[in-house]
Amino acid sequence: MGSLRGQLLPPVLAIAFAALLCTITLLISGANPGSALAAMVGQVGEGTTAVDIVNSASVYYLAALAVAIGFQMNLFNIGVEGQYRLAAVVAAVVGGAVALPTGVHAAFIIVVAALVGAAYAAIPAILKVTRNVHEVISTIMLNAIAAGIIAFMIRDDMFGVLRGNNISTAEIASSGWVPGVPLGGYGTLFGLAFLAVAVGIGYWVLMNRTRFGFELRAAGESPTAATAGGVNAKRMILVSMLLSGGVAGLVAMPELLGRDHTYLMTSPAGYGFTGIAIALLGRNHPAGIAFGALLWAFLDKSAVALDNVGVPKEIVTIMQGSIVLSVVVAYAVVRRFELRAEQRRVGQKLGGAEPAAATAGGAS
Amino acid sequence: MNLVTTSSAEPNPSAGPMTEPAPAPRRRVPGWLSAMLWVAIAITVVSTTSYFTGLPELTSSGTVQTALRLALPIMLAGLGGLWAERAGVINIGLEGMMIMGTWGAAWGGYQWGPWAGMLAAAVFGALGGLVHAVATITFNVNHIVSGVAINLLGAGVTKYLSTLIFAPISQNPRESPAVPKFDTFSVQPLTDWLRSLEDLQRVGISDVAGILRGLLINVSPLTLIAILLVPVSFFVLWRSPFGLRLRSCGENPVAAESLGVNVYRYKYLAVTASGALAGLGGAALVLQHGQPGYLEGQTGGRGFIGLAAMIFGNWRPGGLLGGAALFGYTDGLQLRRGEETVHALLYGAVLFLVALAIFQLIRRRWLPMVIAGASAGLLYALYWYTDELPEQLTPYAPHFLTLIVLAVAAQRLRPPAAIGATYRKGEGG
Amino acid sequence: MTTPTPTGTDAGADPGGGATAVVLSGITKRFPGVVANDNVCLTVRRGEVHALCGENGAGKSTLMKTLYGMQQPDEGTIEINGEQVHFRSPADAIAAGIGMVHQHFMLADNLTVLENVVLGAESAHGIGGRARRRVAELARQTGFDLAPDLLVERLGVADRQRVEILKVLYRGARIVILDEPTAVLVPQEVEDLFASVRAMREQGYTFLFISHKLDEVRAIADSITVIRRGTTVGTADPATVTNRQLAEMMVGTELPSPQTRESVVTDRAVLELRGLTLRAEGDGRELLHDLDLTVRAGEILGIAGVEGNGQTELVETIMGIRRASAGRILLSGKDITRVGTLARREAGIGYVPEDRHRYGLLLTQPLWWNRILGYQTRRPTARRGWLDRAGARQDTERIVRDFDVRTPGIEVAAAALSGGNQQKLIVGRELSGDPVLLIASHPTRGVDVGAQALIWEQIKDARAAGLAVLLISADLDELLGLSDTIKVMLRGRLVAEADPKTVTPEELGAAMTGAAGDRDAKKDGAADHQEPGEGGDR
Amino acid sequence: KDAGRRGSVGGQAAACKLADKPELIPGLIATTTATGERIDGSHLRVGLAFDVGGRGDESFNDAAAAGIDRAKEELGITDVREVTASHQESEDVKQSRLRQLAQDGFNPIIAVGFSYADSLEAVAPEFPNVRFALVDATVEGAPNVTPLLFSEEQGSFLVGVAAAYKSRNCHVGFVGGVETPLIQKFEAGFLQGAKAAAPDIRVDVKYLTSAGDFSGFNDPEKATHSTRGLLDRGADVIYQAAGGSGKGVFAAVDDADGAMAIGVDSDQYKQKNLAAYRDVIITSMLKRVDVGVVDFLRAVAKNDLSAMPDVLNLKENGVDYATSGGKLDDIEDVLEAYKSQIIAGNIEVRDRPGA
Ligand SMILES: Nc1ncnc2c1ncn2[C@@H]1O[C@H](COP(=O)(O)OP(=O)(O)OP(=O)(O)O)[C@@H](O)[C@H]1O
Ligand SMILES: Nc1ncnc2c1ncn2[C@@H]1O[C@H](COP(=O)(O)OP(=O)(O)OP(=O)(O)O)[C@@H](O)[C@H]1O
Ligand SMILES: [Mg+2]
Ligand SMILES: [Mg+2]
Repeated sequence: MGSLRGQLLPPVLAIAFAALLCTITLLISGANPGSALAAMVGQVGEGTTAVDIVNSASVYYLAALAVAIGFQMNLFNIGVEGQYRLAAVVAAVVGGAVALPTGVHAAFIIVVAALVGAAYAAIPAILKVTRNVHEVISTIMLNAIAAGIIAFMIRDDMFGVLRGNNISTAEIASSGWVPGVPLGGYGTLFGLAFLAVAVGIGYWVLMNRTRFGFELRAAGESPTAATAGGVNAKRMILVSMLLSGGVAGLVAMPELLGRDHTYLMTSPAGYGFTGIAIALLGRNHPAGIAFGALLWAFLDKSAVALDNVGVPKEIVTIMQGSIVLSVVVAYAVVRRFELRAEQRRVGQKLGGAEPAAATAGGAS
Repeated sequence: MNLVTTSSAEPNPSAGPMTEPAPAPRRRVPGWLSAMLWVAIAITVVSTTSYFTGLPELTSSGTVQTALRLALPIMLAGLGGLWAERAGVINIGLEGMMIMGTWGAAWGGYQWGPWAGMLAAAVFGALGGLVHAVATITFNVNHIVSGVAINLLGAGVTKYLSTLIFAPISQNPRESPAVPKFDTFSVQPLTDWLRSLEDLQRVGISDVAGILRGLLINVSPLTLIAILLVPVSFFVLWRSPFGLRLRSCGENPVAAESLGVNVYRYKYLAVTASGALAGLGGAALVLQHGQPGYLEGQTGGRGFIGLAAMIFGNWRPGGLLGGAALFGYTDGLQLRRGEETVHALLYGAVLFLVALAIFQLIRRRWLPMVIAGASAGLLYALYWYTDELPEQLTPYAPHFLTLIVLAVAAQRLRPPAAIGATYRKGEGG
Repeated sequence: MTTPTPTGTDAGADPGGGATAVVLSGITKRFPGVVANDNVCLTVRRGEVHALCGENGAGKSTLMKTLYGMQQPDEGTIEINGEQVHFRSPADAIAAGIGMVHQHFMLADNLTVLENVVLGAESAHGIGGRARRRVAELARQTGFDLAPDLLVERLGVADRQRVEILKVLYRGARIVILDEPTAVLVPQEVEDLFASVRAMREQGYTFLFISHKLDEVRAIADSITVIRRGTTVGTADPATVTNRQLAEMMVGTELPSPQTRESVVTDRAVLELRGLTLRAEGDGRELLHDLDLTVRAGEILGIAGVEGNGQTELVETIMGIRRASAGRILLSGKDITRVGTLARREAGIGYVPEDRHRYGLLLTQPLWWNRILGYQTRRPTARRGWLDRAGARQDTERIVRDFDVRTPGIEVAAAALSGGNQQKLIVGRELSGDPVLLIASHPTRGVDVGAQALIWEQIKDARAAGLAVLLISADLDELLGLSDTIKVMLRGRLVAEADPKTVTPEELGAAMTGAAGDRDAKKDGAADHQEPGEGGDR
Repeated sequence: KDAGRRGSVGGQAAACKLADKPELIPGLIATTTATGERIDGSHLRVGLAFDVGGRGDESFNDAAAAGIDRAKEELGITDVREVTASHQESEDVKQSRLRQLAQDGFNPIIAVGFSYADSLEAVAPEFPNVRFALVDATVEGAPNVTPLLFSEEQGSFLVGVAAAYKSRNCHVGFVGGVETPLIQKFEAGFLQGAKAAAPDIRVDVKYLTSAGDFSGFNDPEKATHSTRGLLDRGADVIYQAAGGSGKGVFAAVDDADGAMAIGVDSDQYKQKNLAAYRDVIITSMLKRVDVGVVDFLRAVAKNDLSAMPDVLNLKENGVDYATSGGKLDDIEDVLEAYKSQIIAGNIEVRDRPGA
């Protein structure tokens, strides 16, 4: 299924289907789908929403890439959630404690975050490699434990600072900030949105152009064949998990260095789980993930717009769920449809006993 | 004869054929016996700890009751996972199905009483399961994608339904009105006697009495049904033709198909049952004595923990019961008494590790022995030099413990062979 | 060996006269991009052994799966015992008395023998004691020594096949399809199988038999149908037809012979094993015991042995997939015992694994991506950590050309190729980059005669150029024809050495199963690890 | 079948030795709401941004909603838009929400919950002519943001006194949902109040989750078991500040013989969904967000914010204790006496436990 139609048709179908589903739901509850749609579309032009969407998408994009790296290796890293949160806290604490020149400071914080993410991912990786502990179960546990460690760290007798009724880490000096791109009334684009783009490109190059990516994908597809081909599958588990954790460590950086400059008790959690959904939506492809991240961010912001016009905003969650489901269903349906079509074509072409040349399956 | 025997000095080697899996010649302990053994070990460790740390709380009937109540939803979700995954379908959507279950339980319970609530919970969970089945079985969608989507859908749909149906009654879109609960029962004369034993505070006897009493008082029909579902699941899955067919779909669906098994049907049944079980897990958060009803977000990741318990239990009902019990017990301890008891658990862990080290010593497996021994020493030092653990970390004691047990026990987990694989009729082989 | 009594209701009704058991007419089956069966017609008389011959991908398995209800034909009709039938699933076919032993075993590894046998036929005797007694009875009748509660994953290939046959018998099938049943068996086992088949034929069973080994086909079959590129091209009488004629019907080429040309063995040792020992990870049993072995440049050293006697372990230890417990491995004098698989490959070892799907290929990836596997650090497929995609593509084109890989292009996923073509691709890949040593495990298993000849040719050419080859094969003709020296492996030891010019297959077979008359010892060994208490409930 | 109660409060300790009752200082207890002055606010278009949970949460969102409802009645306000935060939303969503309200012409805008603090810090300067109010937090350097702070510790002090007087075991407990500074204020006041009334009293404290893991506000099951733990150890009066988990506290208390519970934020005795537990709710610590909201709207309508207090204390009726159910009738004089002492400044209530 290499055709462009095969790639683009499913998401379109899926979004249409999800929209239909939500329309019905809205009608049942007596809301006006037309005004809901108008509000959702209209919000993009209003105020800073468009830029906010891109900003959020950059965060989601990093989370989804982190998840996707694991997927390439057939590792299900649910732990991105815990990894990014812990990395954010440690980076905020360290960043708030050191004084470094502008630029170096920010770079230092980013490196710390990546290292912490990788280090926390190393735990499930090592447990898997040495003790054969399933990564799903260990990362579920570690996500919860990360919450405890964070709570411990932001205690006001540890590294926390009381801010009224909130707690935060010490504010990072301005030398550690990453300035955004001001777009006037449209808001400010995170400077680290470009980091997300860079990581996406790096991910693509790594997976498709390097020996490392080859070994990773080979080990993900068939650990046995990869081993026979000289790939150390255990090492690949370790490395890909560290890499995944490293990228996970970056997830909170656009917000931390571009807007908040401190980690708050109320800083949102859940990006890791969003990342899973988006990585799946984007089929682990960097461009697909980018599309998924933007769509997700758009839907997220729609909640505000819908709430404003009195439409139940829960519809957004329903929409996100049904889009994920219908996108993948649509891919399956379209793939089967194309296969059928090809079958018919070949059947007509090979009237006689031509050599049976298979053309099924396609390059990824 | 042109054959030159090169190793004539060797007598005929007596070893068996060299196929790769290790055919260990030792006899296997039957399942029920090893389960009893584990239970005995656990009770011994806990009551010894209770004795040495002076905390009767560790084995009090109250703790055990709490553990049971906390373990139930996890266990039911785990059973749900078991049914689906034994048929080859990964079910990460348990959480969403459980949420559907809580809503269904509250709705059915509010309208027609607890039994209807339980039924509604199962039906709502099963609906979630059905969606998962359609996506994964009919459309061959990646199982994890579908599961993630179901978690989102479960949360969204229940929020939406609550706004629609509960809000006008409870004035609160996030919760249901009060729901009638199941009555509870106690095994009367016996529990009174156990109570007197427990109150004696004698080592061993009182511990066992406390544990037994905790299991025998305030039992609701839902608790009973849930516990019974464990052996029922075992017998259905392992001792009935239906179960054999169902499991064969998770091991090698093409082989099953080649023997005339309708793989689709069994997978559908399994995943729907899985949803129903997860839904019951939701009911266990709504219909038990003292529970307020549906509340948005009340499942709090128990579906995931259930999945973890199932993996912990090596895709077996007994094992997952153990996983859920371990989790419920530790969580119960930390909730009831917090820092002190969790600190005492350190002591229990030391005892356990020492036992493990001795066991490895007998089996002459040096590395595991050294690791177990060293960890025991480390934990003991930690126990000795601290009075309590940071309170921020105690709520996560169950998670720590699960992780540590897994890492130490290093069991050889054996998931069903065809788990997560796509299957399409007539295209296999 | 005794024979099973038929369990069908019409037992012995027809001693094998003119009545037809199966008539397939005009069967057409299309897959995306392939017409697997094109208007195939086939008539099988009741009580005969009917052989199907054809190249890889000719459509034999597809035809049989259609007959067995696993695939629905696009066109055509099926008649069983004179009645037209329509099978919607194997359940219908089983009800009509058809059983099939698949080319790729259809067994669930994690279920017990008993469970595998009774699965789908629970209504006959349940899954408990009665079923167990029935299975034991069948096993006794057929002389199969199988513990019903053993997990199938612990069985070797021959035992697995026995389970497959039990499955068929348990269902009381009267028409039995055997798809390449002999590919994994040693001569004695083949003889046992044939004895059973003959005896059952006498009882009125009908067999459809598929094999690439033409001698076997002629030995067992009552009639032969040849399929080429999805259509029936003719029938033959096994009594009169020769291998050459059969082969020509199948492919239109000459029957190849594995006969080696002049010996080109040098005295330069390429691979040396010194006291190589391997212990199992869990319980420390010795899988390989103190092996000494030398393969010289220009030499093909063949290893004979019943599967499961350590050949796999030997190969994997040489490749560095397993770590030797003791002893040394030398490649051209350099000690490689401690280095990893990749380093060994870079040092010049090529590796044709026994299971191409699991160890040889990335099935969903295009051919050129598969070309890189094992060569991800070397030219022409890579350069300093970066993949050389153009180079990989070019070299894949070369392999496709030189090794006659039949494919529409190199962007096709490896899974889309037929087994023979997949194998040619692997052999081509492993002979790239001038290896000094080739480790070839069953290089032509399940491969049709044409591809087989080509692979032999390539191996011989490389040998002539100084390549050392360690050949493991269950195909004794291949072993005898290609090898300069043969060693026999039994229970992790090299127990005998033979000269391929003079030794007979029967002598080899005797050595492989542990000196003649010693077969009881093996049975005892097999009983060792059958653990009675082991149900599915651990 | 089990009949009703399933346990009693453990421990055999006797009732507390009570400290001397302080003197009642008369004339201090004010009533800001009873100004009687008729003010017209019908021209106001009010925007109300709730925290997670929104209207109907039976907690401070609901209290804010009650304030709006009263303001509609008293000030004649008609145009109100209510919007609600979602679980775990990011900062820019909060900002968008406030910005949307401001752009759509709502003025004043009330943000409920301290999680809006940073958002207001960003948004308020963009709309200098809009008056904002922020419940539970202050925003530095934004003159158009009026903080609505409450001294939860003062109210908690009084229910702490009540708990000490009511406890038969001289042992009380506190269940907090999530260990945040805000909830710690409740704990601190309760602790100090109980100790003030009975120096020997034992106070056990349990939080369900730690800062950052907000599931503790939504897990009645965990609350039930934590409460049972406290009861089994002998505590017989339990004060809860656990949001949605609070019901679990009441359920556990209701189960035990002779145990009592204290509600939080609004008068929980009167809440319909808690009717089943009415018997055990002896009082509630009232956090009068409604008073704050009405006062603020009144001030805006008068266009004079100078009278708004920095913190709404006992004095301003910002916090209080509930008397519905009459279970405190016997000790009301004591509580009033403590109240007057606090208002007079003779007792200073700490807002951090153990400080
Ligand atoms: N499920 C399938 N999907 C697509 N194509 C298939 C499928 N099964 C078989 N084919 C195609 O049908 C052709 C015939 O395959 P088949 O397995 O019947 O060959 P065969 O004669 O059994 O070969 P061999 O000797 O290797 O077993 C193959 O070339 C293959 O391309
Ligand atoms: N699911 C599938 N989709 C596409 N093609 C398939 C599928 N299953 C089988 N095939 C095709 O069927 C053909 C035969 O498959 P099979 O596994 O029988 O290989 P084979 O040629 O018999 O090789 P082997 O000798 O290893 O058995 C292959 O060419 C493969 O392309
Ligand atoms: Mg075949
Ligand atoms: Mg084949």
